[in-house]
Amino acid sequence: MLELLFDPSFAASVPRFVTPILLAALGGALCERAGVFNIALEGFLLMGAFAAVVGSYFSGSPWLGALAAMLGGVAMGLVFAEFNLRRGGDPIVVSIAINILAAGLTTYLLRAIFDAMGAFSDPAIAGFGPVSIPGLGWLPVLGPVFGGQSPLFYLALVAVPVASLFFARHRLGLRIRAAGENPAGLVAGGVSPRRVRLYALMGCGALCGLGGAQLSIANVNLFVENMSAGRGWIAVVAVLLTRGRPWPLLLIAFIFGTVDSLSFRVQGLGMPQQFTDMMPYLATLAVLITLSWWRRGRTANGGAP
Amino acid sequence: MRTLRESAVLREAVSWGVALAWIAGVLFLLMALVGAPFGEALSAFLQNAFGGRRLSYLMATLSRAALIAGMAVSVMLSFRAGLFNIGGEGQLVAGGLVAALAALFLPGPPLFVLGASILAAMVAGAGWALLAGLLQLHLGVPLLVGSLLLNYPIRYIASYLVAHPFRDVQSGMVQSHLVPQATWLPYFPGTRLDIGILFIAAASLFAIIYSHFTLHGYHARMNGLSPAFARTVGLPVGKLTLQTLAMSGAIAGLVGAVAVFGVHHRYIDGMLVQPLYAWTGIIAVLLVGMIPWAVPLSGLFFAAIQTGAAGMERSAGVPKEIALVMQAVIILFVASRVSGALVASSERRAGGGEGA
Amino acid sequence: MRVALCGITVRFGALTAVEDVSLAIEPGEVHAVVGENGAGKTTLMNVLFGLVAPQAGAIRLDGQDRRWTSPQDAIRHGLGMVHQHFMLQESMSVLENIVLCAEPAGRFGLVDFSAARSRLRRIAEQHGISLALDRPVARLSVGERQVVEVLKMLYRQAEVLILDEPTSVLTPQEKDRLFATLRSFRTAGKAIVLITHKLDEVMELADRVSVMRAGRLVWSGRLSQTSKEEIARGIVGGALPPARQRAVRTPGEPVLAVRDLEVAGRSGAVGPLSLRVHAGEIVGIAGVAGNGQGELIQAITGLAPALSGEIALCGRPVTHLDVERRRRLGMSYIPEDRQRMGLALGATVSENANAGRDDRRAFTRGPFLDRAAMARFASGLIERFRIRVGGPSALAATMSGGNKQKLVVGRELARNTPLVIAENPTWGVDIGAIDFIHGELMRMRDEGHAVLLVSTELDEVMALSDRILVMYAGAIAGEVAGTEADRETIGRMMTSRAHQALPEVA
Amino acid sequence: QEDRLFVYVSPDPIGVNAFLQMGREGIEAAGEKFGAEVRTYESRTAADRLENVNAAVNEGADIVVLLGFEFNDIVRQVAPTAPDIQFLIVDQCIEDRPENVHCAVFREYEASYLMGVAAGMLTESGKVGVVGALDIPFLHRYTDGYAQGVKSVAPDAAVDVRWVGGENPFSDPVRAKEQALAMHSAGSDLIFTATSGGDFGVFEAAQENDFLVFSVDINQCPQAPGHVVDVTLKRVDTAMLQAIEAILGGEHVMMSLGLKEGGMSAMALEKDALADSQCVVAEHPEVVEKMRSVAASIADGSLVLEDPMFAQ
Ligand SMILES: Nc1ncnc2c1ncn2[C@@H]1O[C@H](COP(=O)(O)OP(=O)(O)OP(=O)(O)O)[C@@H](O)[C@H]1O
Ligand SMILES: Nc1ncnc2c1ncn2[C@@H]1O[C@H](COP(=O)(O)OP(=O)(O)OP(=O)(O)O)[C@@H](O)[C@H]1O
Ligand SMILES: [Mg+2]
Ligand SMILES: [Mg+2]
Repeated sequence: MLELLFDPSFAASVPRFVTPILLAALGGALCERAGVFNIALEGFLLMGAFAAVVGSYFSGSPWLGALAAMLGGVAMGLVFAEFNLRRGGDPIVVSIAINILAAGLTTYLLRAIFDAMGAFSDPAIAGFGPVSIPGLGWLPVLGPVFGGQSPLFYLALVAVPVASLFFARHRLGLRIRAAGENPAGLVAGGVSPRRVRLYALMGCGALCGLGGAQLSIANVNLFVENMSAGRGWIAVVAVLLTRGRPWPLLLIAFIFGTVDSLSFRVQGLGMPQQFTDMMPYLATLAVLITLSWWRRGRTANGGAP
Repeated sequence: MRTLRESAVLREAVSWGVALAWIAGVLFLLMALVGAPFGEALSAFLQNAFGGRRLSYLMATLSRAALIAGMAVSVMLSFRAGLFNIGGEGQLVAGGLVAALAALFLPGPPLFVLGASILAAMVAGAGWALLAGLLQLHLGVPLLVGSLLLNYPIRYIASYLVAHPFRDVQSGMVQSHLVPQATWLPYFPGTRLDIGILFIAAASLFAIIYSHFTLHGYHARMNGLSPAFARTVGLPVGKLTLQTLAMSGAIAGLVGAVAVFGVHHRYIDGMLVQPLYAWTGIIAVLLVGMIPWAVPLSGLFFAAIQTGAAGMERSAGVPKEIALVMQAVIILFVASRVSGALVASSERRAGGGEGA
Repeated sequence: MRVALCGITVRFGALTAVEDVSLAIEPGEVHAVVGENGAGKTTLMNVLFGLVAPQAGAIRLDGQDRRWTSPQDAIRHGLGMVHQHFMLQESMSVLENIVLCAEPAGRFGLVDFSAARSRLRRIAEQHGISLALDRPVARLSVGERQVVEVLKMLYRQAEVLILDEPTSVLTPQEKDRLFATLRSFRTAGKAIVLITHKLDEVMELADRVSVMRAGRLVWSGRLSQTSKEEIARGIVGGALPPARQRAVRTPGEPVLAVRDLEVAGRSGAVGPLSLRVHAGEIVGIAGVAGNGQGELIQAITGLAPALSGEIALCGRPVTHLDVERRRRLGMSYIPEDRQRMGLALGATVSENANAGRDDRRAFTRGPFLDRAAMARFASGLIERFRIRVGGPSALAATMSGGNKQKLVVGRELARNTPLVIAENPTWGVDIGAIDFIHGELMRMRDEGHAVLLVSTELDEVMALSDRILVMYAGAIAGEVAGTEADRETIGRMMTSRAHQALPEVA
Repeated sequence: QEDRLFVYVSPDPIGVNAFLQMGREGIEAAGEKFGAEVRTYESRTAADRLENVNAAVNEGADIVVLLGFEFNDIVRQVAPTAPDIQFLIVDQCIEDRPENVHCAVFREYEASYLMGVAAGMLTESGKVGVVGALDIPFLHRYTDGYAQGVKSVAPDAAVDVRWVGGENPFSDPVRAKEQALAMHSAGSDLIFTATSGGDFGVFEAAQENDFLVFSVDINQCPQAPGHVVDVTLKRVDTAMLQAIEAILGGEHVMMSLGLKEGGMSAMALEKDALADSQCVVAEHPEVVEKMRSVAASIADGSLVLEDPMFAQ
């Protein structure tokens, strides 16, 4: 039974689940820290997935596909900025409208560009192949997890410490944190919080775009309407849970990815699909409750704040 | 002073005009790209939102509006009290599921079964909302996250229950058996609109009166504006939180029951989730800045957009993808207009108070 | 650098906040700006700093006309401002706060913190300031935060420093340290604008004084050409209120009794503490902010749980009761944070005035509100406490600070409870309002209520209290009778080892 | 202008759903043949379906064609109120049909059974898999039929049944691919996919990891040449045409289409098309032989299969 759960493909599959969620969540973290309540990650991700296919199809290079995906995401970020930052629309309403917009626009463009309905798959779409990391192969668990994944996975892994450093040491990172915490302080320092938030939204778009590229030109090589399939919402949950802190985000993304991947295998043991589908959410709730118990326990014992 | 006010009205009107021009411009561009006739599409939109033979499309809009407005009212109660409960979907599903199962298994005269099932649905919705509240108060899970996460288990539990133990085997779908026909909500004479909308109207009326005129509503609002203030002046914050959530959940449960007894007559997997009633309710509330009387109207607005767009999709010439894009464009422009205008008007009211 | 404001006028809608004000700020001088709440001081300085665009008038730097499009322009030209409300990022360290918006960026835009650190160390040494640069601001006292704001200006090499009510939150020691720093700036040739409500500070530090009233400049000149009384008369625009007479009273029954109370605090537990407040007396708690006063009050009001010990109100144990039940038993509370705890700023005056009333029958009919009765009650408060506001239906957010405070004081005192707890009740409030609030507290005492007053303002504690308790490091360091109180004794109690509570050397 | 109006209401967005696409082709062919204007209404949710059927009635359609099993309640509600309008439900039927309700149903499990037979013969590992979009009764016609077919030729073989699930089960190639990979690494060497938009993902998995798959509805073998063994064929278009013709002829139609009627089939049964189909099964004459003989015994009634949809 255990070998069924932990068959060789299990470890290797985890990064494929983790990557899009992690990239989108890091993007969401930029917004969260900048004080932009962006729950349109689903739409950003979808647009990224679509743009990746377009870029890769016409250029024949997955890297240009990824670049196109980033641009697609940034475009959505600009739309968000226009309606939320400049026109003052409520961020939740704007987010939901953008999710609808992405769903409509991608299927519309699919028809307009490729004359395809609902899905598009073509050998001309160049996908990311696995990157082999020498010297990892012999490791029992880490080998399959960290070897032979798409380059975007490694990019996502590197993005975590980079994001952490960015918030701690980069001038824009500092300003983003200030925009989220006390924007009046930025105004007094002569910096426009709105501009800082615009940058955060653009960065968020770029990262979500890459997450989308992982979906459409790394996990598979095709586009299907609504192919983000709720992963953006999981990223939103992850961002809310961690309040946009990169390292905890990595942890949550891995929990989600592992449990999601595991849930497929548990089906093989005969658990009804409805219950396996529930698993990632219940696991998150459990982590959350444990964390808050642990925190509470620490403060109750008179520990330092 | 008068000229000031008049010019403000003028400014407002002009800015609305500009927003409408934008919407029209973007839509025109989109339609031109696929070669769809703009005027025809517009009239199809309006016709399908409000017209039809014997106003049947208006009835479709109203039927949808009932559910959206119901969810909006439910969300409004939470939001005004400062409780970011986005678990309306879970509460709605809990209500719908329990309503259907109760009606299937309760013995007794139909009216009693109907009443008891609706009550059970409201209790179920309230219970699911309370769960999120208890998670926050006692286990430190923020309401925003907890209520969102709780949407998923109930959705899958409901799906499992009607897929396995309570499935209508004959139908081949994931759905419960039909509830007894005698418990179905009747149609308004001569229409295909069920009287469920009356329940929602009553709930809306209740919510408006509650928000504006009751002590509890006043206290909840104070808590919403500043939880620290509410605690300091000795309002029972924990109790307020749970009571408000329960109320909010009960209304969501009621909406679920109305969907069961009025529209589908059974619980079908996904029937309350896929149409995004809960999310549409949330945006309907935010669009009008949680002003109670405007919330049901906002729900109607969104229902009209959706049925209009669906109708436009049906009419030849406008692909369904465009209909989605149109919805998004309309929401974007209207949202930024309305939220801006409401903030401005509340400021003006405050300024006027000082001058008096 | 010489700064001149010429004919500045600022209007907010129908209200003229600043009207045709001209004044000059000279290098090597401290220029005090005084005036009642809402006189337009902050607005005028916001104009100078580029936060508010004036309807008329000009800013002149060394004789050249300047026009700011944003504070960035003003900062670039050597202006620095410490705002009335802190503009700091609590989650960030002192160093991060100081460099924010003026980051020395190195490769890839990464901030060169070590360069900033060494430069700051030089500046701090030069002016005798010391502060641990890596502590998060959230854990600094208000005094230390003030130092951060000042360092921030210095870091940007400001030549003109504007400080808007910098001392209203400081202890005497912290104030002294700040003033020493300001004197060193003056010597260094910087121009300093100091906004304050405290005339003693003006007399102590200023070289030049400007008095504002209702948006106009009513007097401006050298300090030597005027006197404290004259300035005060200028501020209120007429005669000064007479000095207060204190009636002698013998205290009655104990209303509040606290025994061996322990509360969790920010840095370790507070307590055990014991104290009593009797009917007809004002007990003042003096002490440097952050020595456990806040925690003590939270435990008494029920906002925070007690770890151990007992609290009795009117002879009834209340340790395990919630806020609501304690208030019903006979407790009123004027919190120091009026913006967050005292008022719901988004609600109307009437809604704020009626919150927390226990005579619910008086403004409800069954579950429904009697809006007219609520408005009547609010109007009564407005009249009785002379609150300057449009009416019961105005939003609380539109009131000035002093009027907000009066509304809170009015609401709480109108409850007429045996116990009144007042926490820094005159923070940032002008002299007229201070006098009024002090008068109300005295009246409560004279009518036989027990008053527990917590204040970091030593003068306030001494002026009002029948007994004074001094808190230090979470415990009561001593007690003095009000009549025998003198600054020296109390100061020694609250500062005996107070150097430990003050900022450490970086 | 045409004097007739046919309306086709799909239960879900048509997109890549081959079954629903065939429905549209069928209605268009019928429109051409019988001189009718044709409209297609796509639904997304249960509420949309009701609205669309009502709209079709409103627009005065002559025949409303409803594809899929989702329309039973709606037809039962609406048909009695519109006696002049003919309703054709394809894929499902209701009891006590009113005069104006007609049905055409398919016995998908018969063709799926054939896939199972092929899988049972070809498996080397003794384990085969099937993945459906969502655990709904309708899809058990594919999964259970397949499993029975496997057992009929390889009683000891194990059948791994799994579902895509998730937020978007009918078009999630990423999850579908992942599920196929998981089943493959758990030992299945032949996988039957009925995942709608997810099929592409399963094909990709098959190509990358070199295993064999079966699919549904139309000839999908060219999608992954050398990796698709066979597909079930569902002739919605012809069924629709036949049914509409009968309705217009005044009949009260109740058609059940399986292997016998030619409504269901498999590439292996198509003598003419098999060679060019790019299906792997063409390289295994013994399998084709067996499938044809089983199909024959199903068609002549000597082998009776139960409809898995109504099994509990
Ligand atoms: N943004 C604004 N909108 C409307 N009115 C304003 C605004 N800012 C200031 N005012 C008004 O301008 C007047 C002057 O306010 P200002 O803050 O300058 O007073 P102040 O002298 O600093 O008072 P205090 O001593 O309380 O700080 C007040 O009456 C205030 O109501
Ligand atoms: N929306 C508004 N409409 C009208 N006046 C406003 C509004 N917001 C702020 N003000 C005015 O702006 C002034 C400045 O606000 P602020 O909170 O600094 O008050 P303050 O008088 O300086 O407070 P304090 O006495 O506590 O220092 C207030 O006096 C208030 O009357
Ligand atoms: Mg001020
Ligand atoms: Mg002030």
